[in-house]
Amino acid sequence: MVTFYGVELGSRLILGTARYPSPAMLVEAIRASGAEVVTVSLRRESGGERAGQAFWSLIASLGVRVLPNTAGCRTVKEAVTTAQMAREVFDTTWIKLEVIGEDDTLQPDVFGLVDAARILTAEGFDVFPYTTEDLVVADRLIDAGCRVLMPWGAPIGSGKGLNNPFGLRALRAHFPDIPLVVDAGIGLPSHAAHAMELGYDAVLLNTAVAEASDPVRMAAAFAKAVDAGAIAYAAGPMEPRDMAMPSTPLAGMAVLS
Amino acid sequence: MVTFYGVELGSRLILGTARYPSPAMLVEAIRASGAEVVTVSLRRESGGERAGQAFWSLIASLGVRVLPNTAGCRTVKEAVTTAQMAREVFDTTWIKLEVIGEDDTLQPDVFGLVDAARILTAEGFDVFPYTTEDLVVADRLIDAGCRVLMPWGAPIGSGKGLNNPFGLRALRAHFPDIPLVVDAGIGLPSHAAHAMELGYDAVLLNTAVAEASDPVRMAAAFAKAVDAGAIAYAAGPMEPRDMAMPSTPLAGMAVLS
Amino acid sequence: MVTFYGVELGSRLILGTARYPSPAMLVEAIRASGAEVVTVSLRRESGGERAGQAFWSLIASLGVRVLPNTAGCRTVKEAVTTAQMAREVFDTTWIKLEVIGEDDTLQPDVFGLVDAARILTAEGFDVFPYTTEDLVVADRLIDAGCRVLMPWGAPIGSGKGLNNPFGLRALRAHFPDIPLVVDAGIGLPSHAAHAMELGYDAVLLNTAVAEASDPVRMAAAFAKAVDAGAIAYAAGPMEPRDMAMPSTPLAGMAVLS
Amino acid sequence: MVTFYGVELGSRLILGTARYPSPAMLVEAIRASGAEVVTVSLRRESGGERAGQAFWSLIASLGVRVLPNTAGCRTVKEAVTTAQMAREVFDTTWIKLEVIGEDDTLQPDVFGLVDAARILTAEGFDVFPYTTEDLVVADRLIDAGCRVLMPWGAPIGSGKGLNNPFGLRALRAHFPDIPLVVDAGIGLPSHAAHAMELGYDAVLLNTAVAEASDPVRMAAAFAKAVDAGAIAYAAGPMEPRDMAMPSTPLAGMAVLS
Amino acid sequence: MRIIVNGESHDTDAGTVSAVLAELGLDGAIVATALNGEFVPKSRRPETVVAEGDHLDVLAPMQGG
Amino acid sequence: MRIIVNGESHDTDAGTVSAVLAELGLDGAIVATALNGEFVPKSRRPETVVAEGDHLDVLAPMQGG
Amino acid sequence: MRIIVNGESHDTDAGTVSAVLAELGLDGAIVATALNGEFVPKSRRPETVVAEGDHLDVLAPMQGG
Amino acid sequence: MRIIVNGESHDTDAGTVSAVLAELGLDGAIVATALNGEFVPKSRRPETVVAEGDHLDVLAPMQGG
Repeated sequence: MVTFYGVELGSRLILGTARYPSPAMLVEAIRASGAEVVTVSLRRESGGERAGQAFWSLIASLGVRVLPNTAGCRTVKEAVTTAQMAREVFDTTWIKLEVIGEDDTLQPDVFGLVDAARILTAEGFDVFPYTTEDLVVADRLIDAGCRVLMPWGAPIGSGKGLNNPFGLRALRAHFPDIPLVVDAGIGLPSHAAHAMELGYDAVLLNTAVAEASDPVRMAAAFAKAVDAGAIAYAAGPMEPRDMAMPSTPLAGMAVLS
Repeated sequence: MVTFYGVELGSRLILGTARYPSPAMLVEAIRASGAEVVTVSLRRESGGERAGQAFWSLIASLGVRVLPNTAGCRTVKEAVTTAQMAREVFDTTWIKLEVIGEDDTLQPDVFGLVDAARILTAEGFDVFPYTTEDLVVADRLIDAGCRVLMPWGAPIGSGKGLNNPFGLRALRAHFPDIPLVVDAGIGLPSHAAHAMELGYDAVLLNTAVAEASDPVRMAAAFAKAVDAGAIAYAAGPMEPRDMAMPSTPLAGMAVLS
Repeated sequence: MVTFYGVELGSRLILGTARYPSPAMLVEAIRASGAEVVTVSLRRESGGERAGQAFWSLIASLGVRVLPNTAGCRTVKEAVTTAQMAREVFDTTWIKLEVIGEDDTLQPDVFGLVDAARILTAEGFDVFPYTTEDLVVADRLIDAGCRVLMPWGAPIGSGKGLNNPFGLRALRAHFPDIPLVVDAGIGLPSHAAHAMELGYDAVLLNTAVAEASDPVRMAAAFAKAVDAGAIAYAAGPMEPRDMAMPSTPLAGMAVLS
Repeated sequence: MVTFYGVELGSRLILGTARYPSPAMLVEAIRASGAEVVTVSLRRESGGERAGQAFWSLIASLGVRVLPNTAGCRTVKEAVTTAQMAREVFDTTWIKLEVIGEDDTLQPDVFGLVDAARILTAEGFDVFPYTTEDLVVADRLIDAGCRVLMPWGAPIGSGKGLNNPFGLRALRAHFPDIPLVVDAGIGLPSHAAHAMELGYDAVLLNTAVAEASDPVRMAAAFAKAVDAGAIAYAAGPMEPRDMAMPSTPLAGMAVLS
Repeated sequence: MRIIVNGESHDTDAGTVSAVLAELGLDGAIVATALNGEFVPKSRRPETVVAEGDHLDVLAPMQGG
Repeated sequence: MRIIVNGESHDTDAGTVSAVLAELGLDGAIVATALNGEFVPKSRRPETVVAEGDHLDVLAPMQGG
Repeated sequence: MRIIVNGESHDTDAGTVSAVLAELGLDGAIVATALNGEFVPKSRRPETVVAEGDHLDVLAPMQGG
Repeated sequence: MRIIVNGESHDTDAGTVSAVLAELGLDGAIVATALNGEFVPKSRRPETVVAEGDHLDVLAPMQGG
């Protein structure tokens, strides 16, 4: 059980809705993932296609909570306006705040991020900032009113996993009481399990499921991996040992030679 | 579904039975793991305690298949005689063949291992050799009649995970049709998921569950992690990318600044 | 040859002067390291001890360039005032700018860092900012007038090496023309060589030398490792291959069996 | 200073002679590497070309010691006969014993290796076996009379570095008195330094130098890296710390805010 | 007059954001609007006047990561 | 006579492996036997003679990894 | 009067930063000074007046990383 | 007669390994020889008889890793 801004959730997996082979596949993948929260976005609508209307009715039919993002925004103003529009359209105070600072790695602009977070929390938003593992930035975001932090594991869509486990571990250690979500970069279930074993509260991913050969099965795989890691963290893992220890007691062994 | 010597199994997790806080905990952990195969051993019995009798009736009551080991054996003769005794006691042709070559790391003696495997397969045993990731040793074991290979991930009881993923990957690539089980060294569910993502057929572990603060929950965690990795391998993971790719399409983005 | 603010240096190793067993050992280590730049600090002086006077005459006798730091400063004001005092005492416009944001990891406060950098460059300082691998922060620091960047490898004094090679590689790729120095966290010569192989221009270290059993020999080891990595980067390393290639041509092999 | 079979050597780098752009480049690279031992091979000679005669006069002119190999041999008999021929041609009892067991990874056939080593030591050879990190195989090779062991770092020509540092470390720990050489797989100077920091006595490499854009400079880089690692091992590196420690003492810090 | 709707030039006689949406056949649609980069809540669309050269963005739900 | 059972000295009048097991109160037990390092199948225990100084191992199921 | 020098209370009759340094026997020393957190360049020490309760920092070169 | 030299068919009148080397113009060369997979030391080349269908390997120094 994880709680974001007072909302208790059974699933620790947040799933993105982009890049699936088909809407049907998206729906199945969401179901298979067990996700109770999916991320969505806003884009320009033309009277002809009305693509957005179709997409929205699809999502609305699933009974999942949506977490709108400000993906692609590069300035505080863009992000804030996009958040305001998202709140009206999706009727939620939740916003995944992205302020992108660099085009290749799509890394957060931590300066714009903190400013936008301050403005949006003041306007009553519940901000989920897409950030880095930087502890000081985390402090500023919490000062700005964020009650969830979403550090990246690796660049968005890279599937590289956790580029800086030390930094993620330190972030967890310094903010034991803030829900932490690894957002972006996860490519395999073992990456997601690792994040949870570090004590993270949830994982947000999209490409690793959407671009798998079989997105629906991959969604199910991630659901299990996230559970596995969360349960393991709670169950208290053994301490690794540098030298080997026999797992079969040697007392009472036969001497047969 | 994995098949060992003609026996189809639903679970890809093989669980050891040693080092649990209590017999009751052992039973619960086996159930929670969903394992259909557990490893057992043979030790000297005294008329007084009859500890073995009690243990055996416990295991027998669970309806799981047993895989007896030759743990602690250091010579071919010890291993062969122990296997012969195990076959009679446990009434199975399956044997986890351990010929230990070094006391600290408990690493296999690959020379004794191949000799013992040849003798035992000639006597009708179904041999599960505890081996290394060495491709040539694997060849010899297959020549000797082994139809399952169990390379170590790390020293027994170390919990270090996969010390040589490259070697394990090469082994998988060179023996696509032989069931491969990572045996020993796994400490966390993410390690088990990683092994399965490499295309391994199953994982054998003991200490990581038995020495967890809560062995029963940890057993459940590993059950999920093994499934997750196996499903992911079948579902065709995305290719990791070195440079970031946006997971949200940028076409049709608003210009709000 | 590396150039910092117009000063050409033959050595790519910058050495810290703290934590040595003795002043004599410090002098020998500096000589053995071949460093042409050493970092120094400012602390309160008492009329009695006059420890600072003794230290300074020691350093002054070595004919090396000094890079004063603002170690331990936690605010922009502290850092700026310390830099001003350092400029007068050490008679140099160079300043290693540290604005510490967190006590355990001693990580930079990137917000304070950028503000202090802007003030100090306006006052004519040549700022060497101790920063993270964050690309956006790097951009801000360059905007603020920094012409050298010093991202951390790992927390100061940890000796862990490079916690985020991906991030360091991305930083190098995005700022091909700015001198980049890995500052902090390096524990072994192989870490330093790795940093240089990533294309970094120099390495700054202190604890790894000062706390070695034999600081003087360790200083010599790092001197060689830094050269090795720099030369290798210039010499164009082979591409690693996943599958093995014979290094001995097989054509014309004898058939002797 | 390292000693192989009673021969003291100043350089801890053994260089291969294959795959260079030109003989002149080979000569320069050997000189730049400072290697006192180079590996050579035997191949079929045709009366016309007499390529071997030219190569040999080149090597003979350098005044370096040669270590002939049995590269490409797949059977004990091939390896033994090749070794016998090499002893006559190169007039040395030294032989780098390769018995290849698998074509893609070119990994050693540890069974054939031990048999061939036994035969050759009985015939008075000084055997340098190309082996794996397997401790038990190492024991057998020492029983067979080997007084030097050369475990692989990664597949020949792969440039991947050290695939199993744990295994290499265990090998060093178990055989403190046998000269150990990492042979094959090294791609960068930092890999070589790492091997030496693990306490290895020397490094043997070829492709990483021969296939660099500038083999001569790369040879020099490896020379420095090997020295750096060896000196560091002797100098007693600091213990890495998980939490950060300030490298500048905080006592006597000013309070300027 | 000429305004810019979602980045493209658009001829209109409409005087308000609501009217433009109607022209576009999006009056019933689930969309959010911004005029010259400022959010225009649904409630304020009828009274929000559109002038020559204004930039109007009309956004709808979309897939996102 | 004196034999070694599971590594410990043992006085016995029994002449066969079966008889020794009976003495030990293990005749009914689920155990396997080895005499001087050679496996003695259950079926052959009655006819397998035990001599002075023989080493008998009597093994039972145990936890294992 | 009482001022704080390097964090410690200090009784002085000196009226300027220069005079305090002299009292401390640091007039010739290689040090930098800050009064109440503001840098006081060497050239301005003679004219920089010290008042009751002021904080004076006198810093000298030290080992650093 | 026909023998195989370094894997290729070779017509020869030579009766010994030495004679074959001379034919090949390799008598002076730094080479090692093996006949049918067995090493033939230099000293024994003159007395080592070559027969129809024999395999002779003549190896010389070469680059190696």
